[in-house]
Amino acid sequence: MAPANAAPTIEINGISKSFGSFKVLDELSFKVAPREKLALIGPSGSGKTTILRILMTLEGIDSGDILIEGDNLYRMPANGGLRPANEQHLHKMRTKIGMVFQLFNLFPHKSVIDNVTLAPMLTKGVRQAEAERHAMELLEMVGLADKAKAMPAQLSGGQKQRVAIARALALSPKIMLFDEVTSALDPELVEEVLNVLWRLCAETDMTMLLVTHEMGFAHDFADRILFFDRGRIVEEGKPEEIFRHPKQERTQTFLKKIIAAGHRV
Amino acid sequence: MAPANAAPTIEINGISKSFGSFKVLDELSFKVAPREKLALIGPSGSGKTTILRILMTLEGIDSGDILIEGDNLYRMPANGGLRPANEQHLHKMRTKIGMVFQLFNLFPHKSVIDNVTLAPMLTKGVRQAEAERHAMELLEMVGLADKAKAMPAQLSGGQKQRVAIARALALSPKIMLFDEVTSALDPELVEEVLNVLWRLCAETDMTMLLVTHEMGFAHDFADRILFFDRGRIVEEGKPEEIFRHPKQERTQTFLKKIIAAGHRV
Amino acid sequence: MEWDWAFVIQILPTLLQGVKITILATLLGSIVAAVVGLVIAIVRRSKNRLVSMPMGFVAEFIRGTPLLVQLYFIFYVLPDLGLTLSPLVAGVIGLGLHYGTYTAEVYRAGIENVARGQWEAAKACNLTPFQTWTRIILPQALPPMIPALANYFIAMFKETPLLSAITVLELMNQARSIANYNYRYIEPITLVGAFFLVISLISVIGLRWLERRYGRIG
Amino acid sequence: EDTLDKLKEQGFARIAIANEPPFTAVNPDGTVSGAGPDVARAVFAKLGVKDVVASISEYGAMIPGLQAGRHDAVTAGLFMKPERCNAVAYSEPILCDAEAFLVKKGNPKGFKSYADIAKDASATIGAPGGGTEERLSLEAGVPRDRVIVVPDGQSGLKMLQDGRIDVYSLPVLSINDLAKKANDPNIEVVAPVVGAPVYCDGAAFRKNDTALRDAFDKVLAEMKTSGEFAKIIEPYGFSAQAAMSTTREKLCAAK
Amino acid sequence: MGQWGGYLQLILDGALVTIKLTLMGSALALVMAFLAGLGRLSHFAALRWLATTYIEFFRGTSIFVQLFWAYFVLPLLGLSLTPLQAGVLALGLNVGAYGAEVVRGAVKSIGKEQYEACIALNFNRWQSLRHIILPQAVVLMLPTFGNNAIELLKASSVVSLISLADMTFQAQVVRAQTGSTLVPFLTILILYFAMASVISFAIRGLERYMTRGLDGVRT
Ligand SMILES: Nc1ncnc2c1ncn2[C@@H]1O[C@H](COP(=O)(O)OP(=O)(O)OP(=O)(O)O)[C@@H](O)[C@H]1O
Ligand SMILES: Nc1ncnc2c1ncn2[C@@H]1O[C@H](COP(=O)(O)OP(=O)(O)OP(=O)(O)O)[C@@H](O)[C@H]1O
Ligand SMILES: [Mg+2]
Ligand SMILES: [Mg+2]
Repeated sequence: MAPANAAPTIEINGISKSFGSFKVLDELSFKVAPREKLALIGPSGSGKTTILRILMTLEGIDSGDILIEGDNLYRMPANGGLRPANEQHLHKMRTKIGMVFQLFNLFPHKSVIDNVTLAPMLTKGVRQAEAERHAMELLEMVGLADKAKAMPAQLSGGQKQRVAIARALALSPKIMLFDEVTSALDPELVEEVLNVLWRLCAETDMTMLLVTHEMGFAHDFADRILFFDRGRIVEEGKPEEIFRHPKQERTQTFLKKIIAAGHRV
Repeated sequence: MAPANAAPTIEINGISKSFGSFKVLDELSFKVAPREKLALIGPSGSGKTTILRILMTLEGIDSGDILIEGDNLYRMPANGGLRPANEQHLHKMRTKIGMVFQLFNLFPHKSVIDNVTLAPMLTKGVRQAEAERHAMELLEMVGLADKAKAMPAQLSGGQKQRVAIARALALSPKIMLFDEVTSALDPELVEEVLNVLWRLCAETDMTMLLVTHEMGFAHDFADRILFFDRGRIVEEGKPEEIFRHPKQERTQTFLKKIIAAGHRV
Repeated sequence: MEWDWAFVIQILPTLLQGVKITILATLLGSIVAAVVGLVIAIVRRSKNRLVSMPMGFVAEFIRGTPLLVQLYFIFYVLPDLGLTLSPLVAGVIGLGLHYGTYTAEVYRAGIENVARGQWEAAKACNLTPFQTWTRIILPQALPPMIPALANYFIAMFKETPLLSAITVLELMNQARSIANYNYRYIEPITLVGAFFLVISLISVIGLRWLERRYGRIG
Repeated sequence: EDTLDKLKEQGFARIAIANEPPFTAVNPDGTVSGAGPDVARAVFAKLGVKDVVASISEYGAMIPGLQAGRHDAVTAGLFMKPERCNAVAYSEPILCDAEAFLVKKGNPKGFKSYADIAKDASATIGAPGGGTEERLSLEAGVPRDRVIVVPDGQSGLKMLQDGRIDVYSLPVLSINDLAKKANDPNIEVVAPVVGAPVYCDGAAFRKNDTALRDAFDKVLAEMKTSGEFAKIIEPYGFSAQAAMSTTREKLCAAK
Repeated sequence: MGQWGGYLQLILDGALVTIKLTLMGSALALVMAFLAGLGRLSHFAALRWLATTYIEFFRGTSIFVQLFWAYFVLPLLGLSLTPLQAGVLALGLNVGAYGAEVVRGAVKSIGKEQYEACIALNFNRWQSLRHIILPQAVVLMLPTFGNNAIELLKASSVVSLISLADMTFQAQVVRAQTGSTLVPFLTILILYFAMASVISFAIRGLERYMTRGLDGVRT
């Protein structure tokens, strides 16, 4: 659990983002404390994925500022003022952030272990032997040490997603972003991935942002929940508050619908 | 309603049909009286579509005989005996039969009216003015006179299917085959197509074979129902008998499932 | 004029000299085309329109004009600009540039075939653009391109006779020399045609095999 | 059927030329001149064939073209040699010339004959494909891959200037014409080539068109005696005397 | 500079020959493409075999070799062609062989359901092809046909090597006359590119014209 008054790891200040004429994020602001586990929930199209993609620099912003451990993500200091970040700056900032995607995005032409060792070797100059040792530890943790030599095509969805998590961890990021990491999985495979997230939560002190439709998991896992709608935060609070006593009507309808659709809370 | 003892319009005698090693129709026999409205129902894969396709000569048979108004469909008289039908014979036989497909199969490069006039002009040598006059009557009947100049791509599914019906009628066939003509339609468009079938039923004396999953419609529309399973007739009878008092267990389970899935009977 | 087998046997060794050059030109031309196409494809993808647009125009220009004239241009005009290439080198560059504009399209399709998520995963792994290209995108994009590339290399092979116009002594030029010298056209030209036909038919079989092995794009 | 009658009827004869001044040339306006076509035009006019229509062709393609019926005559400086005499029916001699080399200034490798080129293993010689010079080079022992087949005079000149060939060989008058047009101080003409005989061309006809050939000869002989012949070819630099002092028979028999 | 006018005229004369070759060659190619493309889909084995042989032969041997063969060898076999005829024949037959595969592919890509609708409406095979299948297939063929026409235009430059006075040939003549290499070759490169652009522009226009009303039906 994170002390609420520590200097925030992520500070988002009034960011806006449009695709064409469609405003996805509208003057959005929130902070994430060190080691905090934050869950983002909300209806489809509300901009949850977009926030994670912006933090991962897969998408730029139109206005506002993002600070990661005090450093501005999209602007860099230049003779006194600030100017748009260049590739070097983004490269440096990205070392602090890892992301796991809904569709895994494993590299299909590389074996499981190569998927995990590639980034440390290329971006940090870690030597192969060392990278493989670390990779095996991670694969051990996600329960896939025996699949190290397999190719991604030979894995089930749940296994693929666990490899993807190991791959993101291999760079030892301070912040991990998870975008609906179980929603492309067959129901019987969801559990194994959530178990890995539990272990991560317990054993590491990373700051974690999690977009999910698994309300039960969000409830148990998160320190705090943000409920989004149309690019704005409608409600935020501890899981109990949000799930048991939602204040806003929008939140109530959403949770009702989710429950009707058979998701456990 | 058709007199049950009139000479049958269609007489199917022990036909069999296999795709590869899979036997779709197995020694199947039944008759259809003049002006009879016959509904074919049964689980998916039971061979209903295949029967219609065989009658339309889209698919051949392996053994057995089919008589249309007494003439053998797939064999033709040749010096005393019978030999496999040639293209001329099939062409002559097809003048008696029309078919409407599940996916409409309109000609996308021809306007609505051209879709309807083309066959009479090409196969019967009807002159354009006459063909268009008749086509407009038919479009009037299916409620689409105002769409005569439209292209198929500009129509809704229900409108497309009504054009397809008008197109089949333009050749004035004695027998009409309908293969799940509403199942590719959005629910709100089903009604308009069924209404056209009602009018046809009331205003013409065509023999009609109808494959459908709309049990309510089959009940109201058909003189007689054939229930198929695995290429055989499991049960046949008047709609009341079949729907209210099915004798066979197979029929009972099928109807139960259909009702559970929300289809009205 | 009658077909003369004795003459065929007499000229065969000379023709084989030409075959060697024809094959050499095809191989070298294919290598150049493979590289040039990649460069064009990558530059055309650039977000900087000041770079991608001119490259697009140049590629379209090369694709829209005859290889023969391009060969003349390389062979006769470039020396005025201080670049004198041997006939074979000029020919290989001409073939390579011309077919590079075709292979560029293959690369483009192949690259677009790689899932968008791969670019994003590479970024999330903090790979540099160069690492992304060489480690992630190209290794996935290349295998399905192989049949399409091979198809163009076969097409290039069939255009190597054009090199005779800039004095490369390949198969066609050998055949014409023989024909000129002996006033007999029927045997040399027919033999050249037969040679191309045989190689093409064999390569069609090879191509089918490649398509089965690596799949197909486009 | 009689070819001459056919030509008279259609009003023109199709001749093959090479675009190698002064033997044959194409003017900017597309009309044809040069000594060969001019003589042919005059002779055909007297035979009652009003015009000549020329198509430019490689030397090597001329005889096959003639045999294939694409041309009625070749008037292109196609020198008489025994093998050619076997393939076509030549008229009496028309244009005579010796062979020459175009080389870099000062003739750095000192080439005087085709044999000199054969001896220098690094030397390359350019010549028109299927022309006399190509044959002379090969017969002197220059290997095939050092005889570069050059499509036309301008290409040969260019390739010499660009250092792609060491020697470009054509008849003397052609080389002179080329060198004059090039106006390049870095090249020079070696003429005549040692050991290469003076050759003469004639109008070449299909082997079985001897009647046409004989008619052509008759007019040609008249023009030679009347001096009209000399008036046509001498402005181009050719010697009428040379053509009149030899015969087809001699040239075709030469070994 | 006055003489450049004359030389330009020469090149434009050549351009006319190139255009003529391209148009006539394309017309022949179109006819052959449909004959051989439909031949390969025929019920008759002999027709299929004939079409396949034609296609493989002309795709297998180089256009350059075909041209020389048509020009130099055919006459020896008793069929004498003018350079223009030989050029049109070689270009048309060669590009037609490639076009045949386009026709075949497009016809085969028309869904089975269209054929079935034709049978249900009792069209005979020819009527189905003529009124239903081909009109839809032609739209699919257009873009590739456009590319083929450009390939034909480019290949037409090869006829200069059999003494047909096309644009490339005239550029050679101008070069021989003037000693300038850059100007004539650059001129014809631009002219070729302009012609190719006209072809692709025309095809795009034709495609738009033919797909009007079909939006959403075909990709
Ligand atoms: N690249 C893009 N171009 C245009 N619109 C986009 C793009 N990416 C996202 N959008 C739009 O932005 C809105 C928010 O998208 P986002 O993916 O962030 O929603 P989400 O909250 O993750 O929804 P879901 O729960 O369905 O994943 C959506 O309406 C989406 O269509
Ligand atoms: N062309 C074919 N080749 C192979 N198998 C076929 C073919 N057409 C139909 N079948 C098979 O024959 C069986 C009967 O098919 P048919 O379409 O007649 O069933 P159906 O009763 O119409 O089913 P549905 O209600 O799903 O339309 C199915 O198992 C089908 O897979
Ligand atoms: Mg999302
Ligand atoms: Mg069915």
